[in-house]
Amino acid sequence: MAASEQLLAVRGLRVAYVAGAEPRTLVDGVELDLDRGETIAIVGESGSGKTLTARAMIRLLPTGVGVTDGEVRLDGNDVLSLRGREAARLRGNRISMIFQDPFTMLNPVMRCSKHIEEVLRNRSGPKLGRTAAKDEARRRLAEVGIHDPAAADRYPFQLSGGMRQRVALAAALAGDPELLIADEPSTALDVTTQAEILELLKSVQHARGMGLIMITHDLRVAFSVADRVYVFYAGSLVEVGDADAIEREPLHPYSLGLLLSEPATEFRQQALLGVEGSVPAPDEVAGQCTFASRCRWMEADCVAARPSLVEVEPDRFSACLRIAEIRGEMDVVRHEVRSVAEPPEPVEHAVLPFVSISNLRKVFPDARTPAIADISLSIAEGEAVGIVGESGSGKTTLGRCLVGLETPTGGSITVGGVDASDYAKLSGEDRGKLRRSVQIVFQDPYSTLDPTQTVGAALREVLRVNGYPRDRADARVDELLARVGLPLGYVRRRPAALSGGERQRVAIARTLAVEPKLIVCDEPVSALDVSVQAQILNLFRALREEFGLAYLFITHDLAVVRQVVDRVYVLHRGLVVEEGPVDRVLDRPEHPYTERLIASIPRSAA
Amino acid sequence: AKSSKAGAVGGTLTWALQTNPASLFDAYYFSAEGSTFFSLVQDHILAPGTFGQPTTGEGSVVQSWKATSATRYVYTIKKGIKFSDGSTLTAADVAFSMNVHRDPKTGSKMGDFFGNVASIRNRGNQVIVVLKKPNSNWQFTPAASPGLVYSQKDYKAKGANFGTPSGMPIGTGPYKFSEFTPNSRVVLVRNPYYKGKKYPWDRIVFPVIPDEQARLLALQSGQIDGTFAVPNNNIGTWIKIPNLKVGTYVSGGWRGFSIDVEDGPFKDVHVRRALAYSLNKPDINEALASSRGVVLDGLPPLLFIKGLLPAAEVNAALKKVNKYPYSLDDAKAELAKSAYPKGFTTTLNTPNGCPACLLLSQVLAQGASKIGITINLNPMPGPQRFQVILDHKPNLGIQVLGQAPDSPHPMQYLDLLYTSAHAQPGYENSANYKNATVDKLIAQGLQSSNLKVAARNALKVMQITSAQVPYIPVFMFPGAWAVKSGWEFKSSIGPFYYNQIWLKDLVAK
Amino acid sequence: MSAIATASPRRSILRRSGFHRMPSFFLVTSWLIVGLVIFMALFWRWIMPHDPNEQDLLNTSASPSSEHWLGTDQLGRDIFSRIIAGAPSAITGPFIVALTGVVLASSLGILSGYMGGSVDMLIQRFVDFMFALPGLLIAIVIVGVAGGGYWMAVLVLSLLNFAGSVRIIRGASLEQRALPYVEAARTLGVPRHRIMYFHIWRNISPIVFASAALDFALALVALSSLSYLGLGTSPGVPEWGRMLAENQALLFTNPAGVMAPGLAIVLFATAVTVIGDWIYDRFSFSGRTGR
Amino acid sequence: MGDIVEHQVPEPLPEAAPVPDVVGGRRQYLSRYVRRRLLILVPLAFVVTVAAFGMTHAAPGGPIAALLEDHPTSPDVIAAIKAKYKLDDPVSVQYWTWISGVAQGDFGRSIMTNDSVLSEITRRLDVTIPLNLAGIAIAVLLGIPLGVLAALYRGRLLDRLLVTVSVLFMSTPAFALALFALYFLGFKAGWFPLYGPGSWVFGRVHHLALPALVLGLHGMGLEMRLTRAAMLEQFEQDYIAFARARGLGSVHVTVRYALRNALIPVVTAAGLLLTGLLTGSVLVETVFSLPGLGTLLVNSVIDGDFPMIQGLLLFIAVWIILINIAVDIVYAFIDPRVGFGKATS
Ligand SMILES: Nc1ncnc2c1ncn2[C@@H]1O[C@H](COP(=O)(O)OP(=O)(O)OP(=O)(O)O)[C@@H](O)[C@H]1O
Ligand SMILES: Nc1ncnc2c1ncn2[C@@H]1O[C@H](COP(=O)(O)OP(=O)(O)OP(=O)(O)O)[C@@H](O)[C@H]1O
Ligand SMILES: [Mg+2]
Ligand SMILES: [Mg+2]
Repeated sequence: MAASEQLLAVRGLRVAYVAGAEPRTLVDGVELDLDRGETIAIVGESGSGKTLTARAMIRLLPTGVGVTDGEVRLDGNDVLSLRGREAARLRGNRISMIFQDPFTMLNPVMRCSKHIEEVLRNRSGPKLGRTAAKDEARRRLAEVGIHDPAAADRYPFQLSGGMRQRVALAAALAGDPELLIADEPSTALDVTTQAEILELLKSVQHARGMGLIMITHDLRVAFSVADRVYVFYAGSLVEVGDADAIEREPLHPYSLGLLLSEPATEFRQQALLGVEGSVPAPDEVAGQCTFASRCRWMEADCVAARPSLVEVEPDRFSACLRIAEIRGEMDVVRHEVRSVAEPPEPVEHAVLPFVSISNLRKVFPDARTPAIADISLSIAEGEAVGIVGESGSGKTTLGRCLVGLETPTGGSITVGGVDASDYAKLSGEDRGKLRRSVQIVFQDPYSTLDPTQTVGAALREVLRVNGYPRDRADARVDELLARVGLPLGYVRRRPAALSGGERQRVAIARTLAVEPKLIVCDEPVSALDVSVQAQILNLFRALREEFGLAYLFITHDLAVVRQVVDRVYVLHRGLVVEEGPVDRVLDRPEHPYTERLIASIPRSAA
Repeated sequence: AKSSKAGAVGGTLTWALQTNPASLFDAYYFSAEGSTFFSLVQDHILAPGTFGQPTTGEGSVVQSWKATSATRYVYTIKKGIKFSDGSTLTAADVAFSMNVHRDPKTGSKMGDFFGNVASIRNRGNQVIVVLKKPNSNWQFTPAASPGLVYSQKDYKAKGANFGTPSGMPIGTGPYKFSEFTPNSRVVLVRNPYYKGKKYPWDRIVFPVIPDEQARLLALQSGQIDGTFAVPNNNIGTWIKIPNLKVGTYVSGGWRGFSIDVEDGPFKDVHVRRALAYSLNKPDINEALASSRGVVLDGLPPLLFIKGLLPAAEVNAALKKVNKYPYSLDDAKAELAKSAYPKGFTTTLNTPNGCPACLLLSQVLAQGASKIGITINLNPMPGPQRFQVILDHKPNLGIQVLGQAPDSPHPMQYLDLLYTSAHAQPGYENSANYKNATVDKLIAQGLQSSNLKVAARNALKVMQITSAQVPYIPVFMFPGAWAVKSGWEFKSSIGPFYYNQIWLKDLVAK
Repeated sequence: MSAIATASPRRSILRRSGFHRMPSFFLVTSWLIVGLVIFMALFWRWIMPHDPNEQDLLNTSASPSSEHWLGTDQLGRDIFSRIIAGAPSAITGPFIVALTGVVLASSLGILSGYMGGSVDMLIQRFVDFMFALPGLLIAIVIVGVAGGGYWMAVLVLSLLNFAGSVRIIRGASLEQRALPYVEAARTLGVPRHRIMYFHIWRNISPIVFASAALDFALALVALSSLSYLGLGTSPGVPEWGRMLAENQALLFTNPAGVMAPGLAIVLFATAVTVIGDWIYDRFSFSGRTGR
Repeated sequence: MGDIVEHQVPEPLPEAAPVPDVVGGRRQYLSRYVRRRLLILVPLAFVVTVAAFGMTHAAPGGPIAALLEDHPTSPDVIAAIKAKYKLDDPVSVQYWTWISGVAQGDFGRSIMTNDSVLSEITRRLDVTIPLNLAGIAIAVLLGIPLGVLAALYRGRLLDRLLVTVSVLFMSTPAFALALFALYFLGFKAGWFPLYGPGSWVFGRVHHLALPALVLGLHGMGLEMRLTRAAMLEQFEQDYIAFARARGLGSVHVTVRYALRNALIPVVTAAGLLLTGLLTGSVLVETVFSLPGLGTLLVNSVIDGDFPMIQGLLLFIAVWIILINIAVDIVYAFIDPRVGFGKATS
């Protein structure tokens, strides 16, 4: 296999939703090149068209979505003109793809090894016998690190996410493709598993000398895996370049914004820099620079015509018209923002902490292991406490116990002197008191609001049930919206008309309506785009400053936790394995598990 | 199943039934339709003639009979008659066949036929029936449905299953049961021990086809050879259909209404007369029966009288019968004379499962509505409706009736419907009509051994009651048969055909 | 840069998209049918050409003519007028069944799905039990044995036919219950009844209405089946099911008179179901599958 | 093929708590489940029979009038019949007599036919069971492929046509469909016999073909809609896309992936369908003059033959519950997740 030979070339790819009354452009003018044995990364925020681009290459666009222009060539052969059967032959054997969610990628009623066998038996060439296929499947599983023969005979639901992703990888590789597209293969996994899978992908790619397209929204992941990075924004390419070059100096304001929004892992930032606003639909920004509306360097030229990718430096392309002029300014901004903040002052612990949890235990019915084995913690008034740990370690359960959404099996919870161990047993008055002092913000912004209710109605309802005077409710709603940075006109909007970040703001406003002392934040930003994530994290910081709120901040992202909290607890299988000031724990972990967590943060290959 | 061969002489005759035979024992399945196959398997004690007169010919097991007094009847049994299992018929079997209905343990539906019987015994080859009091209607009973002759031994052997698929009774008739599948079919084959005339078919299948359309289509397509189950509300339609032959016969049955003369507005005779005027009987006869029925001005149908009295006498008597020819003006005028000149509202219970009753009720309601009487139809399951009549409550009011004769006695409908003693729970005088003169005339008619007396009295009752209108008889509905085209029934078929070996009248080509 | 579009994908797009732009013939027809029936139900008195009860005993089972567009029935009544006059009862009974279904099924279904635990157990067992009782069959038995006609049938169907909807609504409520907006409402102190019967109800209402539409159609069919067995409306009442049963006798003399009430039932029931499906597709906030 | 280059593979961390193997847990779960469902039978039988008893006894009319069938009668006759069937006993005594009989397998005797209720019922099973099984087979064999087809052609003319046709069949009263078939396929075309159940195997098949087709078409609608909905849901699933991405053929993906998973809700519906068909067969049996349970029920209802009604209701209720249990067992076989916290209902 010649390493420098070109494998894939995409030219002027345009993808549109054509089933509706008016076609909607979803991907516009994408150019991609990939050599054999090369790894490229496609980076962009949610909805930027990464998946559709990949799916167009493998001829798997969803119904109603089609390629309207452009070409895709694999080894010089036109992929888009292949007919159904030929396209199917292309898939698996020449190009293969794995998806984001290992929990939904495998057929739930099919044993794991079967996923591999069927591909093996489906290949052209001499047909494999049943037993031969079985043996081969075992070998393929071993290739992805599954040596336990019993695992092959399990159903997907009997395996962990990481294991499933491995099985999926083995299945995707069963046809020995020359090109593998991995669509966010690690996003749904635990930090630790995430690192494993990325590692595995890298090694498989290397061993097979296969082309790899890595799709991710996480620049750190892209830098750690890829040789070259393609940055997408609103359906089009804004920057292309070598991974280390972009990491060193991004050459597009959007890439810069993306890089800067990424919270630092190593230190606490003075301020997090988000990109104002949210991602537009490609058609809204047709005929102009896609990023113009959110760009601080925008000028009239930027909206006059769509700038094309220009080679700024050898092997570095940018779609910014003004890149030559603003390069210096961008450099300044980059260094300015990355300034280190003072470590947080330890919060004064009163004699009695605001929340104290002791020996908490929660065993779900029919569960084999306790979700929370034994956890004790305390939160002072106005203190931000972080909870980190991998998936299933009991973080969410802990938060839910605190707000009364779950009833603990054992132990006690005291909030502001009220015993909150079992909300059902409380008097109405006490329960009301608790409700008004502890609140929760959920992870998923898309279902955190009742889709049938307008923003105003949702907020007014909360005010009403908590006895807020009716006549002042409207004014209070406006006040709340303003506080979370939403325009007043939003009162009449329904959630469907809001972006993810905006919804999360409404959710925060809703909790603020009861003026709580503590907000449990269960991964409040992990479903958001990085550029928006920073805005929300800033909001959390500001609110804390303003209202003296205490947080129980649950996250699996160590970079995020460092930016928001004072103290952190590390959870592992329902137990606290380490606790302390956030900087201390992250910089000098004492427990091996914490060490492993920190070690699995993606870092650039360099 | 081998319908293609159906009808070929020597082959199979396929004759559709409408209702599922509940049992092959007539104590539990008392219906004309059942009798159509019972009569081919079991002989009757006496064989009914076309109009029900008892004879000792084919189909009868009796050599001779006579009434030795007004209350004592002696029947001498024919010799050498054999059941289909080869055993010989005895007088004991004949006595048993009647006594089984009298035995309360049987719970026979035909118990009422024997209400006046004091004893039934056999002596030698004779059977002696003693009545409690004279009743000229008895003479017809051995030729009617309860006259079927069973084997006592057979009954004992089959025990509780007698009449069920696992206990098909044997008889002395030309055929014997070979299969009984409830809701599906009854199959007869020749009785090897039958000595009488041979009928052309080796096998007779009676499939049960409840759905009228299915039956009609099956007949049209030749999958069945014929049926007596021509719905009597729809004869007109059947007649018009090609590929089959439909004939009608005199049924002796009547349809009409009873009006409770003790109930609310109906106490007022003018109301009852108004209702009678509002019904267009000839048009009903046309709509429901293509005018093949006979419009009635009173009960009983003259069929049961005409043969007994000279025509002149009958006609003279009929002149004194009040008739209510259709006239809305007369109806309104009558109502104006009543206490309810503006009309009123009442309910009429209609038995589900009797399409003719439903149609008739709708016609009555429509006519009544034109003179200001609102009649709401209240559909009820048939048995539930019958229970209202038996209980005389809760709302007797107007009832729609339809009855078929069990015997040709001129008094049989009158006794059932007009006798004061029957105007109470358990009986069927649903008009609650009570009139001492009428009672006397009926009793006399029944007790006299001379049927002419009964006929004359019946005419008198007709005259008296026609002024009172406790019942509004509408018409004597026609009976009908349908066979595939080319086939025919001889004209001799009459109201009691089902108790005869009706095959003798069927002409197949 | 080169932008040579290849031909085949475009063709496939056109093929794929063609239909979506076409207005749905079936949906439009369905709305028309339902609209027509409602119109007939409201204005039947004024639009029917004849008195539906006026008999003409000398002109029975007549074929269609300019006087009687669908001919006459066994008592010489105008079938066309009777079809029009039958519209109210085609709506009333099924509507009551569907409405009771909506009320009972959503109260029980949401309660069961939201409360969980022993309440759920109890309701589930109850529903299991109801499932063992096929509504129409029981209606046949009850109306057949106890009488009561149409309204009894409506009552029985109302009380027995909602078990399926309870299951569907329970499933939907279970899904909603786990959603953060419901949990947020709980922690924010929104009363339980309001969560269940305001928030959850509003979110699952497309499912409720879609299943109510299906219930409506099935009730229409069930009631007409009862009429066929003689267990429905009173004789003479112009109700489509009963007309279909009664007019069967016209099969050879006036086939149009048999087809008309049958078609009325089938088309109306179909139209309602199609609209129910549409409501489900159109207003469902999350894309779940129906039944 | 298959030349895997040796390379350093990062090993997965040990699983926290591996889920145990399928066999033991599932079997135990299923038997516990079946036992629980069977337990419903007792209260169900009680409620059904008490309700049936109460209703038949409270209703006016009843068997006496039905027995007499409008024939002339007298209080003596009525008394004799009442005595024979012990109708004068208090209802509770009658119930007790009946239910203790049932407990010993004696369902009493029909008032109308004087035959044993149990033998009347069992005699009709060889019509109703083949009819229902054939009906469901037709519904499933037509409904599932058509549902798949509609889903494959989603939104296009064929899809809308199929959906509308399925709704049409669902919306046509079973008896109307039966009459229609009887007239056109039985009478006009002459392909099928017009009445009766036929005898022997061939005859029965020939006679039951048309009624089964009617039942099947009536039930097909539901099955088709469900299959379509389930397939559409499947087509959105990641594992379908992933299967395609691995180059598996569209037939393979449609059948082994989409359909296989869609079967899970579809089988549940088939159970429901059996209940529905039982009702449908009442009407279809009536039109086609078939001696099945349906006609038996209708006749007993019309005749007020309450030992029979009670026996039938009990039988039907038990039958439906058993079907549901059977469906759930099948369900467990096609969904390997059953028994691991994924509840069936
Ligand atoms: N089947 C579809 N029909 C219509 N629009 C679609 C469809 N699939 C995706 N889109 C739209 O296309 C745009 C790009 O989607 P795509 O899935 O490629 O984004 P992405 O970059 O992969 O985002 P994510 O990070 O969320 O996976 C989005 O705005 C999305 O709403
Ligand atoms: N409602 C529930 N019923 C049964 N088990 C549950 C339930 N909720 C959580 N669990 C189990 O409890 C354990 C802890 O779950 P929890 O959601 O608290 O983890 P987490 O740390 O929040 O994980 P993640 O990062 O994936 O959100 C897991 O094994 C989970 O499967
Ligand atoms: Mg994506
Ligand atoms: Mg969690």
